Amino acid sequence: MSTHENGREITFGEAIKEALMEEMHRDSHVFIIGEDVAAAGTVFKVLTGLLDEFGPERVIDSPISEAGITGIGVGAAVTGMRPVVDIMFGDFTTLAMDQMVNQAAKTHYMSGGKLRVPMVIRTTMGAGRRSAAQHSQSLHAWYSHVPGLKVAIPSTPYDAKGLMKTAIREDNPVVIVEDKMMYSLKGIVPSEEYTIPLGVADVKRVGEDITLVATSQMVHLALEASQKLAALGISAEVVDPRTTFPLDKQALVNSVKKTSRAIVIDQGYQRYGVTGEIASVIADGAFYYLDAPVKRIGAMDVPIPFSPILEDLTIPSVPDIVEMAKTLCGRY
Amino acid sequence: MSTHENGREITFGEAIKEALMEEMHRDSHVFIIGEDVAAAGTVFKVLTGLLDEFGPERVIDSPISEAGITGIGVGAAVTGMRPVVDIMFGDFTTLAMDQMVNQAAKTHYMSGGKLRVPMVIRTTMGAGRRSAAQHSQSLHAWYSHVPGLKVAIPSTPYDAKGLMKTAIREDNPVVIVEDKMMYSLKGIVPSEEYTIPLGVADVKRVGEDITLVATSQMVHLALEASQKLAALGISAEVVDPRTTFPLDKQALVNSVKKTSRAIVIDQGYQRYGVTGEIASVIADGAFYYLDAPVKRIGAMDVPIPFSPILEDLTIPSVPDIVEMAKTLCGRY
Amino acid sequence: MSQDETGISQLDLTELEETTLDHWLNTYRQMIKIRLFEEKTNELYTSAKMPGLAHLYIGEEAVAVGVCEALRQDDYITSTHRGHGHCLAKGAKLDKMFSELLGKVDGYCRGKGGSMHIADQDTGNLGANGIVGGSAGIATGAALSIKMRASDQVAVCFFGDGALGQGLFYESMNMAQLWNLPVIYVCENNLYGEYTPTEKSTSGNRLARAEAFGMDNVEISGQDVRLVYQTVKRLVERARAGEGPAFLLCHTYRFRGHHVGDIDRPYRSREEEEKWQTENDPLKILSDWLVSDKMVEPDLFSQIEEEVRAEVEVAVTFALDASFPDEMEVDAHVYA
Amino acid sequence: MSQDETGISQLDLTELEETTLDHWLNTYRQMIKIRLFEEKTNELYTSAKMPGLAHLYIGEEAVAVGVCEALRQDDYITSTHRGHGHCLAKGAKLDKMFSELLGKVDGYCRGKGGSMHIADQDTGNLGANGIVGGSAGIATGAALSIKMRASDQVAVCFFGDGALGQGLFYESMNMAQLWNLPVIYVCENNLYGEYTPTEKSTSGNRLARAEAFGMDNVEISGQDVRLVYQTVKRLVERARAGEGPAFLLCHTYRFRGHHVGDIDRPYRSREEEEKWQTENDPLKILSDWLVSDKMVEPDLFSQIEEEVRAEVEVAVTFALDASFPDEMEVDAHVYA
Ligand SMILES: Cc1ncc(C[n+]2csc(CCOP(=O)(O)OP(=O)(O)O)c2C)c(N)n1
Ligand SMILES: Cc1ncc(C[n+]2csc(CCOP(=O)(O)OP(=O)(O)O)c2C)c(N)n1
Ligand SMILES: [Mg+2]
Ligand SMILES: [Mg+2]
Repeated sequence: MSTHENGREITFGEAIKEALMEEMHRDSHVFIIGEDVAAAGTVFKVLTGLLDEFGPERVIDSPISEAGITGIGVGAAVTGMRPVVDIMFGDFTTLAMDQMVNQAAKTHYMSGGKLRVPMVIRTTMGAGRRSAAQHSQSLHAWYSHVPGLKVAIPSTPYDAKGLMKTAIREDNPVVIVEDKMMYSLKGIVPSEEYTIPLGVADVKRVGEDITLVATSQMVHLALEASQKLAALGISAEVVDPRTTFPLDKQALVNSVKKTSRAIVIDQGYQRYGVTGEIASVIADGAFYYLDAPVKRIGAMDVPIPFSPILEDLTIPSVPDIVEMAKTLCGRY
Repeated sequence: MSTHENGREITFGEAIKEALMEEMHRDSHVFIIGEDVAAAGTVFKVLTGLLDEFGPERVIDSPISEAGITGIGVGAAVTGMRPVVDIMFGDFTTLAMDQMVNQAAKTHYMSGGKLRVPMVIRTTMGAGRRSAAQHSQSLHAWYSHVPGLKVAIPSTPYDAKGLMKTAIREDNPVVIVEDKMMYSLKGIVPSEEYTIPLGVADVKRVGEDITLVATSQMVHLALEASQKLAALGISAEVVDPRTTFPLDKQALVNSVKKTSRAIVIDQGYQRYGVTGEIASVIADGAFYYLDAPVKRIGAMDVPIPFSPILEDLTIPSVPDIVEMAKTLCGRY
Repeated sequence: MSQDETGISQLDLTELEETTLDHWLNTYRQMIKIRLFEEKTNELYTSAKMPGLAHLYIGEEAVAVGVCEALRQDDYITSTHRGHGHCLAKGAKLDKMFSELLGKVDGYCRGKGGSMHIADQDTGNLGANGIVGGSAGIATGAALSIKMRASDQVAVCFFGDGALGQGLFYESMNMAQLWNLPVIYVCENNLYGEYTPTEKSTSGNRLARAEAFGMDNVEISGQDVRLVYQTVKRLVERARAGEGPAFLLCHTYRFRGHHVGDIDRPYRSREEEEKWQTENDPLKILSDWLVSDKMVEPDLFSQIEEEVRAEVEVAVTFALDASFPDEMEVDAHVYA
Repeated sequence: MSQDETGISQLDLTELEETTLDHWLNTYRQMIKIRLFEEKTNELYTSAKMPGLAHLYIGEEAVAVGVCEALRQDDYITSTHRGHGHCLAKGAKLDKMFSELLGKVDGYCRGKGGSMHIADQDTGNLGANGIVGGSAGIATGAALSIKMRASDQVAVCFFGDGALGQGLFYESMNMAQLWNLPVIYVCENNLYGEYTPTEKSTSGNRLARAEAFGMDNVEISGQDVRLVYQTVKRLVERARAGEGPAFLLCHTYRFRGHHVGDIDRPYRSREEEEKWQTENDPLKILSDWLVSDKMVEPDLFSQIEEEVRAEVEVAVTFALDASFPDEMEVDAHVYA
């Protein structure tokens, strides 16, 4: 587990802003483009203050043109800049998929390694805000499917800041997916500068009996479930991959070799999503160590409903995790 | 295995056309819209003749507007028509993702079941044509990830025709993904009319020692590999899910319960793709029957290269399958 | 229809004579219904009774009502995230709308859609849309369907000025014009997209965006419901007669924030807001004219208002009392 | 520059006087280089030496050459599926291009891109594109980058008439004009997108598509390289001086099929083809003028042609002899 107990307590949103602030100060080629990112500081108010610091030339309000601004990001990136393209809701990346997948992700390879696309696409994920089916999706499985993209889904302010800084310095397109429900989540970040490499999982809790692989906000559900499980005498290890690509397969497999049981928890739609990939990596890599099948908990495979009573049913929950862990550990 | 030995031998492409021809005769609400679908009969010449039969009102050449025609399909579908939207290369569906995912897939649910979107999106997949990174992708894992869409990936003329006819009659958006390399593949289809339900896997070869779950063109590689394995005394069962959603989990799991070993083969990028989902379904469902980890063979996780020598390396191959099967069966 | 020196089309007063007083009183009723519905929605939000957010239509009532009064019930509309006005104007019922906003099973979408996704097949509303510009293709496809079915319906695509940033609009307009489809694109230019003034996100001339496709286009004030009605009636007639699509640019203003939570509005001045609210209130413009030209007693408007207010109260009470969907509903209707 | 009665801009002959004979001879050389490169490409295809397909630029040479002669080496271009002409005009080498077409490691992209993805950073070519319209944003982003870096470069976005069907174009033009970016959108209207005539896929007026965004726009014959050069020079000067983007519509014709395998071409008449090839061949238009007005000996053109033909032969031999990439290359360059 990353030790960073000595530092300042800030929110997840502030961590993102600090990363951008620091990197924009460090490198004049970094700029931000997106809808209402400047004066409004994004609809989630995450970037408030950047406009004052860097002016409208580097914090650019765009028209409502997701494909256009992503393409502009690619063009700026291959010609020497380091754009951060802000796509307000992950649901809207559907409009920019050609630019993300056919352009940003493939340009380096198609050019035989000559052109580079050092670009960050910041977007959001996560249900629970009663925003209904077109403002609640978590589509990071899609981005992770695409060779040429890297994908970070931080779960804490510490990870968010460190991963964002690394992403900005990367010479590849990196998609950072932020769970909207975590912007006010607090955590400690170091006073001094730091970065976090992409592709290194973080053990958020050490345990012996079962591994809970959890991403983004699901990490906090897994930690809460671990408390409940501890009370039942089940010691859960919580492993956060932090990036879905590169994926730290070794860390996941090693944890499960130790615990011999695993549940993978992610807020994307379950089918053909992140849980399937990670579960099959574990089921393969730790095959001879497993005492039970690797289980998965993703979002329910339905368009996310508006009505709170229904929406809540679609999101993985602490009881879901606890129940499944109990079953896997033979406690029922 | 579907028995359809008494019939006519036609190509995969002809099977698609026959399905459309029959359904357009049967139901005047069915129409086709896409780029160069009319006089040109698509760039793959699959629809040649439909224009003459049904005229330009029902076989509509569109501008190069993938998002636009998909949206038009949704609008036509909710108001009583049954559009078949033709997206020439699967790579171009990236341009239509909002319309496919946020509109077509969610309209029925978001309207509380009132609006219906009876629409087919025909598109292609598959590398091997030396068409490079933007004309060779197999993105069906994406479509399969989305609640509200159904996805068919037929492997034979028989399946193509039967699934297409069912898709056209479905009251939901169905994506049919055709491997470009199979259009001239021949097979028998019945003389009489038939349809194939979505969600029913087909055992393309019965075997005892290992299950090869294969999709689309990969079915033929698996069958070829099975011949080679038979020569080595390994009896392989080849199971074709035919639709990635609905997925016939029971058929897959049952086969593996019998054989106790499995390889999942699909031509999409391997990571976060179809193989991960199917492998984890099997690893879970047949856990106590498995003698070896479920293995996966997908496309290599690279943008598809142009140079033939490189491109061929990225596509699953018969030797890949044979070698892996031998290893799983302890023959090395 | 005449134009002033800026090219903006003006009211043809003689043509108005054809329309009955009853029509205008009903128009007024429709507009105040939207206003009161939205005020109540705001109240539901501030009293934490409504989940999520809502984008209020207050100030823009004349556009939806002017357009929809010129449509038949079986004509189609596609709507936006700011869609309550369109829904009501097309004939939706207050109780089922409130129920939807509250996530109740009696709502138009059984609580599954919410504010941003209300659809009502019975009144031809193909649905609000959470994707800015997302319905451009749908409306155009509805128009293609109309033509293929040899029907004489018309489809109207409502959208905000911000949606002009979306490429899908241009793809759709191109096809609508190519194929001469009965669709009318109604741009509600309320001067802002979220917190950004439209001139910061829109270059050139908005009307020219339609002109570029050879499409018939008209620019009007969207605050005068008489003008909206008159203009749309003409465009609908053309479209019904197979004379093709049109683009209508309506200048309007949202009197409230972008959504119910947008209270401070630092991106625009209180003066600007006040000017629109006092000088350009669509309800006042209509009622003033009815009083001065049609000799309607001012009291009649308060009477209508009270009637509608009572209806709204009944509806909201219905919705507050209504049930949430059963948990079993969650995976129903994913597939038909 | 003057316009004829159709609004199409015409050549200003006096302005031409400023340009040297050497310039025009080099222009001719560039054009014939493209022609001979493409003919050889066709030969490679028909003799089954080239994997995949290629979209030939024959007939359209004046557009790429006229444009690129008006650019500096450090100016950027984005190109299309029909991109060989753009690449060569911007300065790419024959041997590395043929190598790329054959999938050899000596190609511009180490054989990984092929015909549809040739890019060459050294000559400012940001890449051909297999997605119709796919580079509109990239060119616009390059222009934004130029502006942010306070450079005086210019970006040119080549695209076909078919790309006007793609919404991304409109999104990009809107932003280019809003932010006054140094980008020139060059539409190569060759009358067809694949097998569909452009008027069947494009409503209204093409120039108006730029006009709608308030963008400077010009329409010319793309077969007269003098006119293309003259026009683009002016547009580039404007853009370099910070006066913003422009849209240039060039009327041209592909003398061959959509791609090398498009032999029958049932979608257009042999007469139409012949008319363009005989009356509107860009090479002939230039050489005729050089002979009649500049007293160039006709023999000089055959001499240039033979020189270039020899270069092409050397280059193709190089490419045929070159190695395929090592198998280890397959997963190199996925990430930088
Ligand atoms: C594709 C997409 N991008 C961004 C948003 C976020 N968003 C919601 S409303 C809005 C502004 C829309 O402006 P306009 O079209 O003028 O409508 P108005 O709200 O002014 O009625 C934006 C950017 C969205 N919903 N969809
Ligand atoms: C997004 C997308 N849709 C469709 C295609 C298939 N396609 C390749 S070239 C072409 C025609 C392009 O026409 P135009 O832009 O006029 O260029 P031209 O070939 O005439 O030079 C089409 C439809 C594609 N490559 N990309
Ligand atoms: Mg607006
Ligand atoms: Mg063309």
